[in-house]
Amino acid sequence: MDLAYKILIDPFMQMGAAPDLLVQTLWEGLVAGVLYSLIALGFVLIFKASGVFNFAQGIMVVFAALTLVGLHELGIPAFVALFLTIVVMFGLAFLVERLMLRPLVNQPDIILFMATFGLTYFLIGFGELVFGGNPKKMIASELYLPSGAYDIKMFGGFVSLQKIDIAAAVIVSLMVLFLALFFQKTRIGRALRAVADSHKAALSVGISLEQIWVVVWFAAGIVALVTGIMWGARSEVSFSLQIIALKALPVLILGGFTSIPGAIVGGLIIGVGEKLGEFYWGPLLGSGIESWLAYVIALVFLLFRPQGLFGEKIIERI
Amino acid sequence: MRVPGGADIATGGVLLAVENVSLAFGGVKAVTDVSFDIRKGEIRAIIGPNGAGKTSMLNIINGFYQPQHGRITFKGETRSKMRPHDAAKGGIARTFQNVALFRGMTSLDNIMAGRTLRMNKNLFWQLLRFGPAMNEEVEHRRRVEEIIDFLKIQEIRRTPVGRLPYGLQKRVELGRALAMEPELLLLDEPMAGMNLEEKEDMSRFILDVNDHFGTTVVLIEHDMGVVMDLSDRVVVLDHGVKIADGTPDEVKRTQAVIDAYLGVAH
Amino acid sequence: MPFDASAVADTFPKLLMRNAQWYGTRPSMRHKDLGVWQSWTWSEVAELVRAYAAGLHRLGVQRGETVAIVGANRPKLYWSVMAVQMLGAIPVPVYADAVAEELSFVLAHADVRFAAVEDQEQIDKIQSVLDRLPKLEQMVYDETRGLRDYDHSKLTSMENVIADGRKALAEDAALGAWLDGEIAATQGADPSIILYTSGTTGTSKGVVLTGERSVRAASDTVAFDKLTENDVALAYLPLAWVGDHYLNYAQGLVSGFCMACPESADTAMSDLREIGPSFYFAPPRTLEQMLTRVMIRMEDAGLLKRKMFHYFLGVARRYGERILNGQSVPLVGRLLYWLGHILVYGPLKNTLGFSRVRVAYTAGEAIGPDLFAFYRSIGLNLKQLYGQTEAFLYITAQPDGAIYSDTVGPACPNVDIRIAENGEVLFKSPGMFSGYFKDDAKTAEAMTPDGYVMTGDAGFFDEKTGHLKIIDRAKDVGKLTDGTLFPPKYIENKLKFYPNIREVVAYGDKQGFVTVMINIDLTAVGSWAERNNVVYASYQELAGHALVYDMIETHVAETNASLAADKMMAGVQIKRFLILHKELDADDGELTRTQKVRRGFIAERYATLIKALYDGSKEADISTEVTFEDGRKGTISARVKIRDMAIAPLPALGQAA
Amino acid sequence: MFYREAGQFKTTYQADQAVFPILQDRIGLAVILVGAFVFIPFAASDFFINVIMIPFLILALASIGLNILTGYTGLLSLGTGGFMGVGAFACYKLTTFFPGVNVIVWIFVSGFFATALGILFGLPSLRIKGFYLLVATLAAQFFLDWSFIRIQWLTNYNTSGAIEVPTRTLFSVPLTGPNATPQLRYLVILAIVTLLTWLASNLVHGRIGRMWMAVRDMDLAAELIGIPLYRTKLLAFAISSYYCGVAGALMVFFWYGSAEPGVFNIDQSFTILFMVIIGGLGSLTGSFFGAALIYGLPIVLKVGLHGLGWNILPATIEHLTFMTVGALIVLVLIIEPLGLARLWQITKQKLRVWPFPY
Repeated sequence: MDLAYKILIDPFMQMGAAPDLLVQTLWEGLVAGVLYSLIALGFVLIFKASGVFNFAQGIMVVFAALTLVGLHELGIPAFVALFLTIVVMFGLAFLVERLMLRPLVNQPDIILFMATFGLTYFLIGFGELVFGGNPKKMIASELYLPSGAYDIKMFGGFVSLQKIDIAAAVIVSLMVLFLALFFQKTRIGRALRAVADSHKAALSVGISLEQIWVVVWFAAGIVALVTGIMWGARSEVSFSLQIIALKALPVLILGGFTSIPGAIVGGLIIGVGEKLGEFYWGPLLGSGIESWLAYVIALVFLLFRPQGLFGEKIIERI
Repeated sequence: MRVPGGADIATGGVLLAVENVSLAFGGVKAVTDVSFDIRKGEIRAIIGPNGAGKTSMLNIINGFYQPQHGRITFKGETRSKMRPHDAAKGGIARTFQNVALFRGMTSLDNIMAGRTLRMNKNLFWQLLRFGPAMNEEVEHRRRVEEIIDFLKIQEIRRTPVGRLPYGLQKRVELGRALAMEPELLLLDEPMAGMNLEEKEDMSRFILDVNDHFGTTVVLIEHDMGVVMDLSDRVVVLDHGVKIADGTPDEVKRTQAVIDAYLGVAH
Repeated sequence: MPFDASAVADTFPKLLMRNAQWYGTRPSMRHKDLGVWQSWTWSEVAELVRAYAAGLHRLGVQRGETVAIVGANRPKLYWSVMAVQMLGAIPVPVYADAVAEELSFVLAHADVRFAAVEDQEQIDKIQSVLDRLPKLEQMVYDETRGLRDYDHSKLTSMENVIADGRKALAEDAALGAWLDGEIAATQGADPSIILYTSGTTGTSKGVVLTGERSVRAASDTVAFDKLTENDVALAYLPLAWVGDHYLNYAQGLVSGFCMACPESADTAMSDLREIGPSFYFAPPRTLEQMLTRVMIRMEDAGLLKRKMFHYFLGVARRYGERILNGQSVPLVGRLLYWLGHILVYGPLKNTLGFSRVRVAYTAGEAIGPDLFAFYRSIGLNLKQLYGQTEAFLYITAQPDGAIYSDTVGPACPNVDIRIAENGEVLFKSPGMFSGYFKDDAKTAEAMTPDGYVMTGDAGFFDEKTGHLKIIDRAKDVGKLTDGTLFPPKYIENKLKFYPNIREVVAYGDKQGFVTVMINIDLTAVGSWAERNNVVYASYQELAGHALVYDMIETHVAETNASLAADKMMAGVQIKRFLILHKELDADDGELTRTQKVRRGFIAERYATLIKALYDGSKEADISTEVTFEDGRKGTISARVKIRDMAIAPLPALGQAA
Repeated sequence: MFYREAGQFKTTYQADQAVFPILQDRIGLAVILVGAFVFIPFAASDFFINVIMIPFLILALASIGLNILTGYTGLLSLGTGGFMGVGAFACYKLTTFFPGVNVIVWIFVSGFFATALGILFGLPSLRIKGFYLLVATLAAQFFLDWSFIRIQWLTNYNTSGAIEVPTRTLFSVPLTGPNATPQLRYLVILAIVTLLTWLASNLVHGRIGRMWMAVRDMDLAAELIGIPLYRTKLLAFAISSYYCGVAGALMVFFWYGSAEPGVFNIDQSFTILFMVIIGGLGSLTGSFFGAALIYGLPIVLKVGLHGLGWNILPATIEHLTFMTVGALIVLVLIIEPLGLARLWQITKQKLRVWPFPY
């Protein structure tokens, strides 16, 4: 009885008792969710266009952020460094296509997926070799990103909203909008969707698969860079993000592997769910449940709706 | 020589009956109110133009799809819902339009896999792999070798099926289905994509299976010549609806068939 | 089984019973069937054959009558031969790939009442000519498959016959005793088997061989090659051919060695590798195909490996034969050969299945010297054998240590050879036939008054070695208009050693010069075409390709050069050649069932081409009727190109010949 | 080239179905076994046994476990580390509760605890497959990893949060703990790994192996020939986790001697997965190859670079290892998606048909 009370009643009592804390927790969850969404967005871009499940998206975030900071440390002005980082991400996309995707064309998806494991490890080693393994500070102010917080009075307490988080939300919205337009309106965007539907169809309208791949990997690289900047501005740039990036997986389960809105909504749900769980139920289990809660949520979700929130029902044909 | 529609057919009881079966995906109707029966020991063909619902019909029979309406009676037992592997247990085997072999395994292992249902030595013996497990393995290997001999695929016994040409893959797939010793064998376009010689071989095998093991065969086939030669009775589907049913000769004379199928395809 | 093993075993059934006592638990037969080598010991075989014989007896098989055996090399068919012989009846094996026409001739001529056949295919064939075989009463078959709906009043499965016999033997002790009596009653002088000749010349004749003579011939060679019950042979050549009956069946029963039957004709090569025989026989054609395949497969190897392969083949050419013959070889040679053995010859022989071969024979037709040397040089103890059906294939054989590629060896033990005035080889031997079945006139024709058999082959004893040299069929050796001796087969064999050339027919008799018609080897040339980006859709297209002609031309030129080097042959160099638009085929009657060319028939069939070869045309049109595999007939026509060849200068003395 | 197979024919299915039908392979295997059981314990240095052989064998065992799941049954898993941890902690708890029972018994028993959890986390495999299933295994990994840290009962409330392996003996000779000799620990591991490999080989060569592979290659067809998908997958989870559990227990008891919970984090899962990929999916031999390569590579790099006279920081070597492993994975997948095992098979085939190229 005591346990049932602790699980089923007590947390809600707490929520009611201190609504300001609840709002704060929700906000924290949404903010974390934005990060997850961004990483998931990178996954979705590549998965949609090439069917490759890019495990390296997480390390690409770290790599992009480190490059930016590293270049700036060499004395290069912030925006020049930003431009150079974009160039580096393009180079990466180009090399990945040339050295990894092209030789593996026509292999089963699972093989390509495993290849991205290889890419992940390579980038970890390479990144640490070049930039060192220590965490770095993001050059947020140099990029004119806001800092500080708005403290809003609410329910007899304060809710603190970091300005950088608000900026992140705005930037993410803009980026999603931009991507949506890109997919709908441009020739390359339409080509990308054609490829997603059928490789053969795409080839028959004269689109080079190689170009497409470079473009989507580059796009994913840009998303990674933005993610890296936002996230770095909140905490610091380190390789531990690698593990956090795995959270994109439950996000994708919720949102579906091919849906951009799904990635966003899924990310927010996971972010909020995780924070609420940790804050209100975590103490019961000795806290730290954040590390696995997202996966369990996704798992439970999977059992009831395997195709995700936005995916279509899968009809298997033989 | 074999006489189509011979003595067996006249006396054989109904093995499987399809009654008023309908199936739709979303709004798309695949099969609408189809009824027909399959008698013991006969070769029954299902023909019809592309998209006529032939493959869907097979998928319904072996439990891969559940029809929304109608019922199926197999060996006198009417069933509402059945999983594919229950169908397998009940004695229904099938092959696929696009060969569905286990590509990472050899021909021998593929056919051995077809015996899974008949092997029952438990995990303990499997771990030791001698005594009962080995005896069982050997006993079933012998049966599988008979099938290999029957289908004349001795020289590809140890070849991974992924490396085989299409015609041989189809033969191995037939072998896997035969290994189940089914009462009812469903063949989905067993001769698609074959050259004349391979088709003749495959026809021979189908007749021999029917003759030698007394297996009832349901077959989907595009080649009209083959259908007319092989089958005892033919069901014709068009857009999911049955438009004719009878012996090849009867069916050939049916106006609806001539309009819907023969007239178009030939 | 009350049987006195020490008594003289002068028939095969007696040998079988003897082996069951001497080698009871040793393997007698193996058959790759259902994936593994099914094996039977001598005592199991003896028991099976006795049961089978009892069953056949109950079916009505009588002493002295003939029983046809139709099918491939399978234990049950060999047992059929044994069981029939056990009853004192005479087995008449027929080639499994014989068309219905040939089959009906043999079955009718031999008056068979019973036939033991392999499967549905053979039954269908026999049933299609049943109206011509009024005497045929009953067929027993091995494979049940596809026969369920057949009328079984005339069909029984061997399985049933054996089971029935076994049951009868168990129930009735008198039957067993009777059977023992039958075995003992059969005399060595009684006919043991009738083998129909393949019919290189006209219709086939039934060669009657007796038990005693067959056993004596086999005993001689078993002793000659020291074969024992520990040896293993692969029976893959037609069961109806004298070679198989002698080398495998007779020698097997005499020595007690184990005879292995391949799974199918397609798998014979891999079965050979698995079983690893110690006694091996192959006609030159098989050896040639094998070498062609070796060379083609090596073409696809990496450069380094290819270089290494050819280097060591060179080493083998230089030293191999001398080492095999026990002659002296410099130390460097021995070392290189040893290295070659590790890197090339050993593995090569192993992949071909020759690792354990102690004695290998080739016979049937002349073997190209280079081909022969190749196998010997890599350490395979290949020897030549000369004989014919009438001699139970037993006239001369090369003894270990005295092998010359251009001779077929000295007379076998107890064989008497004489060369007739016209150069024809005559012999008298322990294994010689007792006559042609139902044809005393032909028998008399084939014999000299003093009891020698005429072989029909021209030959002479080599002065240096004393070994017999066969040039050609006596009647085939012709003369050019200038009187130069023209042995067509000699020329053909020289060309056939090129892997790209599969078949050659040479003409020149009563002509001013020599011309040849060539069949390219589709496997070899096809693989060459692939490497050289030559596109072709059919044999015909490839055969007519200019580049193929160029390639064959160089082969002919080399052959001419080699002919010019020999003063006897310098006059028969090839002046013109063409490449035939279709493959010569036994189904079209162009080859015999043993794959020998039927020169006369071909000359008739391709008369227009031969005319063109001699009238100087640059090309000629031809259309020929062909038989497809399923028996349908069709016509193919083509325009065939003809090329002229330069003639190497004749040595001055050459004119004298 | 060294394969001389002429005359090696089979007269029974039993011989034909043997795992090593070729005589030369059987000889090779015998040589390896004699070398491993006799030569190495006597001739090899403690360093070699401790640093090379013991880790190699244990990692190979874990790879076999994962290979059963991923390579044979086609179910991708990132929970290996977690299942290994379950084995290790179970063994620790068991041997502290019942010190009287021989520790080797507990090693084998602890695998069953991993099996139980493996089945639990394999339950979703009925509904989900492919990348989706990865989530289930990640849930297992992170949940278990978290449990090892949070549930102090598992470490007997040790203040350091780590487990210290107590000394356990067999006939009063120490098997585990600080006083156990490397040779003895090595022999125990070798015996267990050999036994379990033999059992796994029996499984994959029989009915169950065929069922796994059928599910992997084409699950729909597998179902239609009567293979129960769900039970087959769960069996793969169960057996795979058992192997991982035993490997985990061996790792702590016979290799590390003590272990912080972090040992069984996701990186461990990755390492084992890489071993399976590089070694060869669906090959037991490959598991050994993979373990040797991935574990041996850093050692070779370190020794090699030091041998060249370069004085390189350990961290740099670690970075280089990461890069090399990453590049190697991509390279192996490009050259031969089925890994070193397939390469070895091709080489062997080449040797068998030598001098021919195919």
